[in-house]
Amino acid sequence: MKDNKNLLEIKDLSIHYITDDGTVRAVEEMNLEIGVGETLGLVGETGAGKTTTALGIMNLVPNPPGKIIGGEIVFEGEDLVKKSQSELRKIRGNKISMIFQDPMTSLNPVMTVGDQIAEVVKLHQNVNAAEATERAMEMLEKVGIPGTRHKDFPHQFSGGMRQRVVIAIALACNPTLLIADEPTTALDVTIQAQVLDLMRNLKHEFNTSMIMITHDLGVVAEVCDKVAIMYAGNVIEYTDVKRLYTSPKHPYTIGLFGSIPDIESDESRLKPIKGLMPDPTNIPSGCPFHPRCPKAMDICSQRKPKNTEVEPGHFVKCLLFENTEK
Amino acid sequence: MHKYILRRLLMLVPVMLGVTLIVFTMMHFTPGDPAKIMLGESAPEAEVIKLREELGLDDPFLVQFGRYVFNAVQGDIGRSYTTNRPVAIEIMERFPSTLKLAALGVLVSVSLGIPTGIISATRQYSLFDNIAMVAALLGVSMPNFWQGLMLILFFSVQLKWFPSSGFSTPSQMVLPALTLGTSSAAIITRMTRSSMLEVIRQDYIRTARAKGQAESIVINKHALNNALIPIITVIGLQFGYLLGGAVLTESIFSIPGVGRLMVESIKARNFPVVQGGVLFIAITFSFVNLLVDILYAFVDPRIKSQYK
Amino acid sequence: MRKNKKLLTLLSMMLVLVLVAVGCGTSTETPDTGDATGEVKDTLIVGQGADVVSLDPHATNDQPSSRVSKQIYNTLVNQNEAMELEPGLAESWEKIDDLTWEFKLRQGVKFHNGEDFTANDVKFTLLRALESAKIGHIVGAINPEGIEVVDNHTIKIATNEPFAPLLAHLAHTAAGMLNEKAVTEGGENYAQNPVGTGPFKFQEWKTGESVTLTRNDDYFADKAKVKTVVFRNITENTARVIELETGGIDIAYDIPPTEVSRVEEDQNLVLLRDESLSTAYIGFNAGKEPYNDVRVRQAINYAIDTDSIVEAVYQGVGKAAKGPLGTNVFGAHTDLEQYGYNLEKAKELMKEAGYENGFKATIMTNENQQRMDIAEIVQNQLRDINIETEVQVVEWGTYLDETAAGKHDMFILGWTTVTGDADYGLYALFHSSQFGDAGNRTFWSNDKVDELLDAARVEADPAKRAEYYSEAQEIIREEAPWVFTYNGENLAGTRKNVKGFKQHPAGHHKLVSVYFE
Amino acid sequence: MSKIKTSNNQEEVKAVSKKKRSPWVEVWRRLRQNKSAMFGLAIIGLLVFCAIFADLIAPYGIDDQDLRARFITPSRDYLFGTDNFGRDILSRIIYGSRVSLQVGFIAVGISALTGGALGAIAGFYGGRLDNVIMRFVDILLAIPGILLAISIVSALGPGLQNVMIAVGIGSIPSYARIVRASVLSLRDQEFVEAAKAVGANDFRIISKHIIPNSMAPIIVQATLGVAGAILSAAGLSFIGLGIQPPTPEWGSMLSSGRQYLRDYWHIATFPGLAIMITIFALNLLGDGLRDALDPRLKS
Repeated sequence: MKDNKNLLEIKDLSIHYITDDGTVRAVEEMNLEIGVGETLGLVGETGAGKTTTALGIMNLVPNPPGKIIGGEIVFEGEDLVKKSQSELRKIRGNKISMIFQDPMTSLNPVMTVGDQIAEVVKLHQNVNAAEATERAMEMLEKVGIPGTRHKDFPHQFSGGMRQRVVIAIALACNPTLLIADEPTTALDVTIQAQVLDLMRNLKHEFNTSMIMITHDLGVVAEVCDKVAIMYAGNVIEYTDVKRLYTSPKHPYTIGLFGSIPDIESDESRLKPIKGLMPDPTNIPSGCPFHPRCPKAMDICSQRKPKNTEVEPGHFVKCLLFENTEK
Repeated sequence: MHKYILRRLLMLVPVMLGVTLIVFTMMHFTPGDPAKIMLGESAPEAEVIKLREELGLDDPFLVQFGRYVFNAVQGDIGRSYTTNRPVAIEIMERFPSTLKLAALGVLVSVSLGIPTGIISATRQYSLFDNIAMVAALLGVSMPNFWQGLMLILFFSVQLKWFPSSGFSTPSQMVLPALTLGTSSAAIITRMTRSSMLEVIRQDYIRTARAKGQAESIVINKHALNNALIPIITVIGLQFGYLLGGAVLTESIFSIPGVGRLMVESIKARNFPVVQGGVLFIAITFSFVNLLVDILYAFVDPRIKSQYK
Repeated sequence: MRKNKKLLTLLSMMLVLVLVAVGCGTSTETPDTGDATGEVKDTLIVGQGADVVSLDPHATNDQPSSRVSKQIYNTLVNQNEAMELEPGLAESWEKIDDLTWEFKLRQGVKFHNGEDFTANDVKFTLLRALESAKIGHIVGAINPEGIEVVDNHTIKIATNEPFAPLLAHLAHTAAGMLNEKAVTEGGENYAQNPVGTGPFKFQEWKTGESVTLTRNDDYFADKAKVKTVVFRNITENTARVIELETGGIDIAYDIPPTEVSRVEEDQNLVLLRDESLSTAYIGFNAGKEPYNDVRVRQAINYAIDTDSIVEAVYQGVGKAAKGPLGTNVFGAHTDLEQYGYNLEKAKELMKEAGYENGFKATIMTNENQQRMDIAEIVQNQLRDINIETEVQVVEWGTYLDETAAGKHDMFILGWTTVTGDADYGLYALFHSSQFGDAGNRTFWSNDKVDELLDAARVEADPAKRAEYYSEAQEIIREEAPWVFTYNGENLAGTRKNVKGFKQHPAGHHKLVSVYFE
Repeated sequence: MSKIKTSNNQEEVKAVSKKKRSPWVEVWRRLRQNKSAMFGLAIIGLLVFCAIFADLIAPYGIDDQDLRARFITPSRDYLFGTDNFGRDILSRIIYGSRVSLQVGFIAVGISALTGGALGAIAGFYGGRLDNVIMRFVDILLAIPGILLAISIVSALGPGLQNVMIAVGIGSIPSYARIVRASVLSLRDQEFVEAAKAVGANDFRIISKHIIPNSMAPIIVQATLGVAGAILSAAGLSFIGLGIQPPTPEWGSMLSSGRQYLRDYWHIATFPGLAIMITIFALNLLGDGLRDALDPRLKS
């Protein structure tokens, strides 16, 4: 998987939040790659570090308290971590854009939606105000909203419509990488499907790479090429979709599948993973998952597992597999 | 919107009637005979009785109140007991000074408070923020009149930069405006900071940043526009407070404003002026509040859509 | 800050509001003080502590108004700074009988509106004054039927009964001569457009702020030296002194005692200190136990250290009073023995009166800083003779009401003998006919004193009058309805370049002869 | 479609149970972590201590005049100097803490109780009663507080008691509004419904269920209100309508000291500082309480 087609390579990225109550290791030594046109799913429970990863790529981790401690984010051959804010601003919204989780709050309530789309156009393209507005209307049409509504304010739209506006903002400048942070979580189920369809279509139309952050394995199966499972700041399993669904390796991943209610089976009860996510300031020693792990061994509490390639393109961070390799 | 404003204006009527009743009652049952006060300590009894009759002070309470309201509706709010001039004229002569003072005070507080609040919010817990917050808290804690005296001591007595009394030339307005402005600047600073902090945490600020927008525009446009509503509320309240609360500042700096007129009139039992004054300030205050509510609509489209 | 449309609009709206507000105000510049330029100044700025109430002399009797009216109007008779009577609008006068005086009026005097001053104006003015609820008492001795215009420049004025101090009363600013036509034309707005014969004409009145007068170039006597006089209203005592120091005003009236040394020491300022006609006293309610006992009243007189009050409250300005009148008042007994601080004697008297263990009392006063200060000291000192006092500070209106109704134990009040005649300073305060509102708030009476005051009122011979008053004062001192507390001083400060300014004991100082050097 | 919701829910449950266990202990814990609030609390504690033990602490009496020792600048005998009657300013400030705290707390007590009751009744019963009460509150609100206080004091006469009443009445509206708002939000909640169902009378429901649950905003408002009340009382004293001498109220000390300001700065300075520090401390505590009671609560 190390060829030059990769649009984005994340190498050993660590992001910490340093607060009075202690340090939160939100992202620990992360390694990911996304090729052109590919979609990567980033899956995990709330607090696993998915959003931090996304913000890290945009270099928008709130600082303080957040800080990129180490590692590289190589985008189109250049390390974003080393770039200045003004260089980054040229990339944000232009080459990399982001769709946020909650459409109800991610639009500025006192600006018309047209202006909000036009703003990003004006920032990155050499256009005048009229052209920017025209482009905004065009984008609205593209996401299925009549262009004439560009003078309306966000509160005049429903949640699904707002998310469409957010998508329009994100795609207004033909980004090469789109980061979608749980874009459908806050929406009604029926709307979710529509929005996902829309995203998939537009992604193909613009040939955009995408990082899809979600805790919804259904969504992953539907849209993603590759999947990274995160737990307490670590990518514990990373492979392509098919392999993940056919042969998940990490006990946590297996646990996740176990907790999905299966409509087709008669079993009406979920099998939730026992225990809770660890306190982010006080992550267990060794493998952070070991207190909840059904297959935990003594060593799990003592040593951190390394990233192990169990088969080509399938990485797992688990001592079970480290041992077999040895 | 027009309907909304009209309705609000109509709602003023019962409120004003209530204000009149309260003040009228209070003045009525206040000990001290205005006739005696007008005539001074050396006037004969017969003249006091004569004057009481002239002023209608012996009529029953409700008759006096009814007469007042009846005349007030026709624009006549009586004559001052001391100068025998129409109260409306007395107040209107004094009002420009008070309005000027309050407006300048608000101007000082806004131009000081909003930038400081913004910088404090964007650099939360920085040295600047800490100093500004302690200063703001001290500003809130400092008695206004005390601060006025200090400013006089320093700027007019020591440095001789500004005069210590009067209110007709710009240089005379500096110290009163500062006295009045700084304490509300402190309040506005605190409000701006907390409101900005609240807004900066919002998702749409992140959206703006993710668009590649420059930080200064993110703060001054996206964040500030959203943070303005509570700030405007505070400014409106401060303006009203300054209108009434300019009393102390007006007396320290010998400013011929409504506030001082009121205090003098209360002391002199000059009922018509007190009533007229309170009514006048209450109306002004209510208008400012209405203006603030209209401003909300101007700032926030969500509120505008509610004003139907 | 970069562009932000809404905030900018908000700010500019406020700016417009401010400008409109500033524009609304009558924005005349403060007159050029001319200090720096070297040219001779012709605008005199006077600072006083309160605004003018009315420039209709019949509509008010307050000091700030009188001080301005004094410049606009003339009286028939003048009382100079030594309290001597001088011709004013009347060139001469003559007593025709016990009741009647005849006045010869000055000829060729014109009012500011161009009208001639005649005997008819005098009649009109006096009749109008008699009607006034506010100052009627000042001319109250005059019989309205007895005003007779002999010719254009001769008038006879009769009183109801013989009234010796009539001339002093006619010298009061409230008896300034008005023009009938101007008053009739002015109607209710006359007070805003006063017309007199005085050295200055009314120009402008910014309520609460200032009154501006200009020189009357047709003045019948020596014309004023400055072209314009501005009376500025600077309520805060300290601020008034600061304005004087910084040259914002040329004369400051009523320098607070605390600032005396500062003005004295300032190279650029001159301090004027003259005995005034004002007294401060602590009155007893003699109609009430235990204050109806003369021994208690005397004991309290002995127990209070008035010298220390003068020192502590008035910073040594003025002096402790010996009797009810200041020494510059006609008829004042200057050789009264001061009670003096004598705790032993006080205790003895209390014991004699049967109050060895004291009693509880209230001291009532209004919210006047000096009076409140006196109250605090008295409260403290009376503890030494076991009198526990409570200080009750009430508002002026309430204060007058309650003391007139006799609801008080002790009270602190002042009196200004504006006419400079003992009649004004004693009659209302100690005559039994004046109980309550009329002025006698102690409800103390003495037949002999009543007799003496009545006799002095009708006696034409000044020497005899003085004798009557002396005797009355001795009795009053002995009977002690008051704690004789304080005789005041007029304090004014001027810039050093202000010349020709003299204080009048009554407090309304003439400005006609003031000039700049 | 399916979601991983388990941990989310459990976290909520945990948070709720933590809060339910002992809300006041939790508030105290959060407050204790706030250094500036604790600083404020310490100052207020000191003031309360001064107020209670003034007789023991103060080097001189309230009204020990010594007309020979007037205007002494701060020295070893008189730490804060003496005033125009030769009284020790430090002692008077210490005694003054009694008056100021009394004014502050009682005035707030008056307005919180009256305003709170009005607000609770208005919010609980709604309808016409609500309308009448809130229009009355609107009328009070239309008169700027200080003018209202001045008018009331001039009607009642000056003095400690009347100042407390005047200042108290002036801030009734804000409590009425706060309580009404929180009653409205509580009125239809289940525990109130439950109380109604078991037949509790209205007074009991309001006093046992609604008031305790709307305490948070009232406490914050009250803390800041004490500061406001002390300032208002001082302002009234400044224009001569406040607490009367020789009661050592800080505002009236400042007011009578201002005429000596240029020569004897200490007379007005120390009472002024005393006011400022007290207000400062109350504000610190108020801010801290606001954060501790509900981080999202904004006045």
